[in-house]
Amino acid sequence: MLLRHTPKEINKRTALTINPAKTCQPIGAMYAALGIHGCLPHSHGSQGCCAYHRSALTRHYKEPVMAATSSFTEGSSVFGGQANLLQAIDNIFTVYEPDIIAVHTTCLSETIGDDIPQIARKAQADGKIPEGKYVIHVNTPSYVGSHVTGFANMTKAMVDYFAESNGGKLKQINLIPGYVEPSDMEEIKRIADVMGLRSVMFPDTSGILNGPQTGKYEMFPKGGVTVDALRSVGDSMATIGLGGLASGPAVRALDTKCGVRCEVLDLPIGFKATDRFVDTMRKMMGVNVPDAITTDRGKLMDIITDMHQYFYGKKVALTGDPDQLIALTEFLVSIDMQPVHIVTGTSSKGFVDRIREITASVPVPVNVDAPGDMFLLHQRIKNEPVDLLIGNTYMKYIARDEDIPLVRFGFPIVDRIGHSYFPSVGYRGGMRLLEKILDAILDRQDRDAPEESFELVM
Amino acid sequence: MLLRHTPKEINKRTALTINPAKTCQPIGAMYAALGIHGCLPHSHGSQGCCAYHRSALTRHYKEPVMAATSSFTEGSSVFGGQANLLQAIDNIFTVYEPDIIAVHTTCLSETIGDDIPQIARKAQADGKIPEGKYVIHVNTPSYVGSHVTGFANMTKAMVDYFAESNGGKLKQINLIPGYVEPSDMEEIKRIADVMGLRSVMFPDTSGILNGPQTGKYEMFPKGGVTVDALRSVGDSMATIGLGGLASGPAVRALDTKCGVRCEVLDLPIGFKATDRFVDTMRKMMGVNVPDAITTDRGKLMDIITDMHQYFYGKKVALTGDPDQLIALTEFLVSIDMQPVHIVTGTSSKGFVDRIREITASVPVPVNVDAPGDMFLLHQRIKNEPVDLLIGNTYMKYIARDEDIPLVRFGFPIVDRIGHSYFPSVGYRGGMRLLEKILDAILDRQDRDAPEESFELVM
Amino acid sequence: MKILDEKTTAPEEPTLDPIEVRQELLRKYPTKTARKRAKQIVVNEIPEGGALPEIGANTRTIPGIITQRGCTYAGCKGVIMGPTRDIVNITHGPIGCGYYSWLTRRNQTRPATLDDENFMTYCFSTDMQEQDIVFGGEKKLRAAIQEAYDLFKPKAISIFATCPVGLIGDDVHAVAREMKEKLGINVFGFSCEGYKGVSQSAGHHIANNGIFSHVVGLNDEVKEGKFKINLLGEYNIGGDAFELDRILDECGISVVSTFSGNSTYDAFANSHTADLNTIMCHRSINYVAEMMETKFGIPWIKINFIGGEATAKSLRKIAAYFEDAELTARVEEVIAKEMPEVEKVREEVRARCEGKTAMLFVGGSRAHHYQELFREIGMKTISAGYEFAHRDDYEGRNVLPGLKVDADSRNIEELEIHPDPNRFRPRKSDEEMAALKEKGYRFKDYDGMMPEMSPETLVIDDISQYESEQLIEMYKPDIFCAGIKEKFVVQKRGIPMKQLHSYDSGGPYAGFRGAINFYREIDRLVNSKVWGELKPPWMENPELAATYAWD
Amino acid sequence: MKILDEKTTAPEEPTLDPIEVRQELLRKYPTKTARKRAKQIVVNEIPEGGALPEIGANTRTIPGIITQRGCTYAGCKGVIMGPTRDIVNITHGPIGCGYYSWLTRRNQTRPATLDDENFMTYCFSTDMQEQDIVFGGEKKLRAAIQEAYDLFKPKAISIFATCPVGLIGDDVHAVAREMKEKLGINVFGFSCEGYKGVSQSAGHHIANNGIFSHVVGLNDEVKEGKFKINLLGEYNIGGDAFELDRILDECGISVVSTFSGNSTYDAFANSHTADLNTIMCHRSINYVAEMMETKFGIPWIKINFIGGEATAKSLRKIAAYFEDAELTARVEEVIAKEMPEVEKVREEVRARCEGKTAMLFVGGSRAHHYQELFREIGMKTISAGYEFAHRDDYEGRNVLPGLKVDADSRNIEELEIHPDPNRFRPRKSDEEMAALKEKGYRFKDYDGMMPEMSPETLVIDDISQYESEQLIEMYKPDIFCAGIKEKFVVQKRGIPMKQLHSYDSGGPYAGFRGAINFYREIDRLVNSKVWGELKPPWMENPELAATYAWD
Repeated sequence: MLLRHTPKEINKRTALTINPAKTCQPIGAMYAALGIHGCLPHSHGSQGCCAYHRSALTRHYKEPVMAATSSFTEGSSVFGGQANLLQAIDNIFTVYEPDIIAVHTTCLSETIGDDIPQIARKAQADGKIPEGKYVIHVNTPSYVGSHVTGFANMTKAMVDYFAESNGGKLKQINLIPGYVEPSDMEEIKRIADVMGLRSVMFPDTSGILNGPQTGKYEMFPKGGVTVDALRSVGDSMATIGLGGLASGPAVRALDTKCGVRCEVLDLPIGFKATDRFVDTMRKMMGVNVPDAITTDRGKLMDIITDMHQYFYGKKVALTGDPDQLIALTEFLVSIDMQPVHIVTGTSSKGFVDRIREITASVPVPVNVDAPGDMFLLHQRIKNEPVDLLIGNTYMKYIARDEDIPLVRFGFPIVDRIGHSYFPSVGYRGGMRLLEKILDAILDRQDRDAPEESFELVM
Repeated sequence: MLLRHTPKEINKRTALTINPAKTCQPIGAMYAALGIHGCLPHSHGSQGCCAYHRSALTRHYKEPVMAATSSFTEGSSVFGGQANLLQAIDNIFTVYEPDIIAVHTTCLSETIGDDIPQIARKAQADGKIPEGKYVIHVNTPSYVGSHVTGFANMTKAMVDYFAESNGGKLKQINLIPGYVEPSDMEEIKRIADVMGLRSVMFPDTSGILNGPQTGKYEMFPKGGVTVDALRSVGDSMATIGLGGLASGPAVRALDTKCGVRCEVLDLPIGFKATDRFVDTMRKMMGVNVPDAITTDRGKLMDIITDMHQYFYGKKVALTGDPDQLIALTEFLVSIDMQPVHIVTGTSSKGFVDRIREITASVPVPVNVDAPGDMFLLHQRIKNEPVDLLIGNTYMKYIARDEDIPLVRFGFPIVDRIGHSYFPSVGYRGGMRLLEKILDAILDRQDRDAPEESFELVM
Repeated sequence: MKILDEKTTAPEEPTLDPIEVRQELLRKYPTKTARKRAKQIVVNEIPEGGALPEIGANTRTIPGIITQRGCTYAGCKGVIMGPTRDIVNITHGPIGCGYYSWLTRRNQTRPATLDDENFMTYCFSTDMQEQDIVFGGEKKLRAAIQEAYDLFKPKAISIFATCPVGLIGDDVHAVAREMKEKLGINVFGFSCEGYKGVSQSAGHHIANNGIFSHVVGLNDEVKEGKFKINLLGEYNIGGDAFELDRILDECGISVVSTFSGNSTYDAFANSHTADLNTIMCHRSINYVAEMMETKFGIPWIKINFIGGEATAKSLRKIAAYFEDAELTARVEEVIAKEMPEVEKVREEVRARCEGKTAMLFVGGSRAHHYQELFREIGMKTISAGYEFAHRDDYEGRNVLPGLKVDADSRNIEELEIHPDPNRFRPRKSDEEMAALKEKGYRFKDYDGMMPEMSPETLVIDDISQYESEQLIEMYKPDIFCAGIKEKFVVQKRGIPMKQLHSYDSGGPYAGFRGAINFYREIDRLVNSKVWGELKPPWMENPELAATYAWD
Repeated sequence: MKILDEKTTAPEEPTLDPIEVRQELLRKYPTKTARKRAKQIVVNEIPEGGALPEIGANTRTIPGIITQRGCTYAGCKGVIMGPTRDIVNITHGPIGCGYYSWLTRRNQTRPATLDDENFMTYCFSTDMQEQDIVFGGEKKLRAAIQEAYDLFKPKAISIFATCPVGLIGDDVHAVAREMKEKLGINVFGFSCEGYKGVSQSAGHHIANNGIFSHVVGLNDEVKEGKFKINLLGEYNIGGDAFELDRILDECGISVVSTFSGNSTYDAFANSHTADLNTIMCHRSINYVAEMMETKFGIPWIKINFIGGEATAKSLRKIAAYFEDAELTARVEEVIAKEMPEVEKVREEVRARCEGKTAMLFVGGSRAHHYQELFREIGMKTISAGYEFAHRDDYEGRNVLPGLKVDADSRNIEELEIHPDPNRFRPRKSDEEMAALKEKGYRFKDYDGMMPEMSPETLVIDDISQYESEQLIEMYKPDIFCAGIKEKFVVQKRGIPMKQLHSYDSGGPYAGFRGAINFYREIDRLVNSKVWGELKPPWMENPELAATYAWD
């Protein structure tokens, strides 16, 4: 057994986290910052943070992940990191020539209390920030919230730093995709595009963290939202933020700052959430939904009705971030599966109530642990076994010990490919998710079936 | 053991086929005919043929498959099926109101020697064929060739019946997709479209055999090539036929009949064959390849270089149709896998030589059996085990007995979904194939790894 | 799963006038076709004592109307030989016929050990090529049989003739005799060319005749067991026969052979040693029972294990035949043990299904038997029909004498059977038989579908694609039962569809546990929320939020 | 796989002038940065007898230049405790630090039985929240240790301090002492805050000091075995240590403990009973050997099991130390048994790799050791450097005396070690030692990377992202070796990249079988056709077939 010390009996823990279902703010901020065109994320703290975040993102995307660090020494942690950051800004603009440096803090610099805007102003004054280039920042203390919080904060910073309203209304919609894969962002943009809408998406990591292999390396590839686009969001007709936790702050900030009409929706995972996304775009922008989208939806519904017997009543344990879990749980319930153990390491207001509401129709008890960890999830599974696991790569240890099939979803996925190329959002993403779920369930049935009931047709 | 009587020792068989790797012509003709808009395929023979073909296609696509039959009785097989076909034509046009009836023969009517054109003329004369409607036909004796032959013949019939040249050149390209999935046809059209080309695809089963679930049933859905489009192919600038066996005859017929410049290429499975397809379109039509396509290619190459260590040297046994096997084998070799057993039930000129040429660089012996059957393939595997199986659902019996992972590909796939929605052609299809191959290989590694080498990062 | 939603509130009884519906179904047909179909579409009536309306059945399919029927080959290979694991079944013909009948019928089989033979996962064909058609295929057939023998050394090999075989004059029976001689194993052929008869039914007949002539009675060994029966017309789809074996075994009743599910050559050969033939699917096999009674003196009765009550009833009927107190007691014990769970689930499910409607168009007896299961959970069958049945399957066995044999039936051989000089042994004396009948015990008899259906319901034989679509549009049933070819057409209309041929890879549905499985399955199908989600919101309310529209 | 293609023809030696290349690498930097980096970029020279050029190493990383270095916490938790399975390692800090060091280092471990402890698959953290930062986290740490104890009853618990811990003044050592007292098991802490030192190296030091102070010597039991050694600086990445155990075992040499791969608490506690310390990675651990010699009298030698020849050489060196004829003979047998296969594969691969070029920028000794393997298959290392090494790792141990201790090093505690009053036992007399040295036997000594590299090659310490990209552009090496952060940048340039931290989930690469694995792996990487396919045909020849163009 790989997790041989995990007991079935559950004793409440108040101090010790075991096998976390979250990580810290800065990595989320770094991921979001990579979604700005020509941006180099900068970690203001010990160099280890930056190394860890780059490694974690690299393993998940199998792509280059560039970011710089202030490389704090013992000295800087005593006297403050201003000198380090000033030197870093100089080096970065001189050597790597990004358009923007997006600084996020760490537990170290937060504990010291470094004032990033003041340091940035100093750099500006010292002429270390070239004409037309920017240093933006966000505070991401690692001891508050989680990677999702960091992502949300950096996304909000994009609004705080760049959004401006020049009165005029642009015929475009702002799409804040939430903490999803580059492939998901691509798909969300595609849907808006098919609906005939011009959209500004931020952050947008597509084309950056799922780039092609061409034999040529570009440190700042084509993708990402441009500064000009970010400037324009204040004049957009509407804003849709996907995922309350990851996109809510930016949406609200933009509303407050520029009064852009806005809606915060669930991540468009599954047909119901995608329906709401598409229909909201339709209503906000006054357009019709083209057949292409209705057809994609129909294909998803086709899989659901054709294969319903394999979904029906199957028990699932899932872990991920609140925004993902809300949409995913709704999707599973909508196809008559039974999500019975739901764990996230990120606590967020209203999450548990929302899950309770979504799972009200589930005829078996549903455990929701927020915050919880994978150790607890494993214990829950030992007490109430499931047919399927959905979660990140760390779940594979539970999957093997308990001999339960695993569908990989969320962050990080470091032992399979596909997530950065194929979406799980929208109707097409739903089709992909169902295919993965069916493969897992049917492979297991094929493996365990007695010979006389080994099925040719399923 | 499910195939407990299959011995390792191989004795040549000359008369008995066991577990065939092909089926008969008419089903291919029926599938192709479904790729014409508003067409009802008609099987001229015993009603069992039609029932079998509809069932087989339905299980594979999980979609309605409509076709009529002449329901031969003992009498008709003695006196000929003219009366049956005449009555059928009358009933079909009266009750189901298709635009076209596409008649294909069977071993029965071929053995009798019914003359379909003559019967159709009679129907015409009797006024049983409404104004502006058509009865086309193709001879598909079940005892010649295979389902691929039937598909090729029906495709050629579309040219024979409809193609005409009116001198003028239309700025469009004819794409004859070969025996592939609706999803593949969609993807081939998409690629041409992204390249800015107007294309006529025939047959085109997309939208017909991968239709949406909308709660409304249409017997003749939107998809399929229209008669008007078929009429225009004679004036197209160029024709590309994919898969020599399935598309060659139609391509040559069109060239002969209307002198349309043409190329017959391999199915665009894998980056090399897709490169040839894209580059040929580029050259024939004098257009540039947009970045979007170059990027898709780069993503495929990215998966190949990132995950190369898992492909390298892995032995594969595959079965399918010649056109598929040629492209698939080239793809596997191009990523350093080792296709060591290749079986098709369909014999075709030059197939073996082509495979030999493609596998020349494979450092281990390669068995090519054409025609062969799955019984022989299984025996080959017992003699030289492999790491992976690629083939249709019937392969699952070998997979379970020999405990080898299976990637489902080809026809029929009746125990999983996805093939009719997600393509395996083009760069995107290549990405999907590689994802499936990797899932199969890595799942197996995860299953068999000793605990100390159970990997988090792969 | 949601316990109640808009769909589960009992729908008002269809107020449609069946006479008009029938007219509507026929309206669009060409006259000749309409005249023919009119005979096969009947509005059910249950006249006091009088005769049921006559229905046209087992007549030719009309070319072009899109039937769901299969051919004689399918019926022959599928029904008897298909489910029998230890015979090598070689299809003599082009590759297709063998290919399509390969593993697609879901007859489960369970060899006792790994060394027991099981050829059901294999497809054997002579894959006839053009030269075989031109110069004859007997040579290739001979070679194929030899190759099969060399590879597998089976105890028996059977050959199935496909369409061209008859036309080119290959004599499969001659080849069979020759090879039987040569190899010293049982080899026999079937002239089941696809064009014979009007449906699978002809194939069943040919298969049954063949097995009766070539196998039944070859092994006189009398096996252990006080109460020995044969199960006829049980094909072990989804493991039905396993459930019945379990129940009968608990009752102390031994099954000598099952025609044919989980069946073996030896069991067929030995089947004449049973003391009672019980018939599940009367359509496919009642004449085998007839022949066995004539030749060996085994009485037969109709039973039905589809439905909890029906299962109990059938067990009692078998017990009653043997007139053994101990057996009767044992049977009651078993019923008492099994029924509570059946009823528990039935009540639970009934609460959600009561009042919903079903349509069944399938097979030759299933469309009849399965109405029982729907009835048990409070669902009404508003229309039904068979794919390949005969009039007696609709109206009851009493119409048999009146049936006229048409050209198509005439060319299906009827065996001339006489009592076996040595082995004919009446299981009961005429007195005993009389006494039982006296008590109302029904031998060799069965009712059809119609008497058990409500008046005003539509009974339709060999329903066409067109007719079923019209019916669905007009009645909007809560569930539709048929086969794979209909499945997705029905579902595309937003109506859940249940296959009663393959069970959609579900089952077993026979016996007590089968009933429980079926209740739950129907519950899943008719009460799932997904069927209410097919329409996207922008089609539910297409109006645009004007305030947001472009200024 | 294709045996020969355009890439395998030996490339002409890079004609670049390394002096110019060095200038180019520095050109773009701001003056201050250039001055600092200039010290760390050296053109290698091998002066006759004279001193090697001095390289700047173990100095501060320059903010903003994009280093690949990690922090002290990473070095401390990763190097010693990480690979030790039976200690519960609790990270005291916000969740990230513990999360990122969870299962990512690929140290393999193999408990003897299912009942043996293995905590390596677990991540333990106090997940500090804002209030802990504000009010102090000792209370939570105490509670966490208690909960860990209650759940697992481990033999030892260690605590790792992260950045904020030091700043807010949590005293992990005090808490450790307190809980050790309370729980009666060994509990100890590490002040390995990420900001300490200049790289992982500081963390290694802190970890080694801790393990030496808290564990080494706790168990005096002398285990079986005639020739007992410790393996220092072997972390069992990809199973390296398993391969070494296999070989040493065959030679009859017992490994008392490995610092630290597949390691256990008890082995550490017992390690002072070995008679020889053999050092693989001098960087991470040479001072432990020093301390053990001083305290217990165990001599130490540098060995290297990376490479077939190197492995043979190291085995002989160990045998020579014990001066035992039988052992020497056994070692020769083993070498004779293993080398043929190694040479066979080496020759086969060499035929395809001869003349190709490599760059290595990784770790503190790997970039040195692995050059041996490339040399064995005829590949040339044209540039190399370490991520966290010190000058002696480049220039050789003889430079140690000259090293000046800077501020960053000074704040890493140096232990004051004295001979253990009871347990100090010189393994060899001064005479014996002298005699061995006489014969040229080298104790406590090692060469650096530079003496073994060709002149004119570039040696670069803590290479920056920018520098490595320039190097690749200019030299176009056939393979580049580094870590995960560099992997895809390099590969996007069409150059195959091999990770020497994680082995890309490959390995083992140590010992005889490891060498074979590595030869084949490099063969796969540098000879695969796929790297030649990155450019689509329309970019190879973009001209259009005019004849086809629109008319």
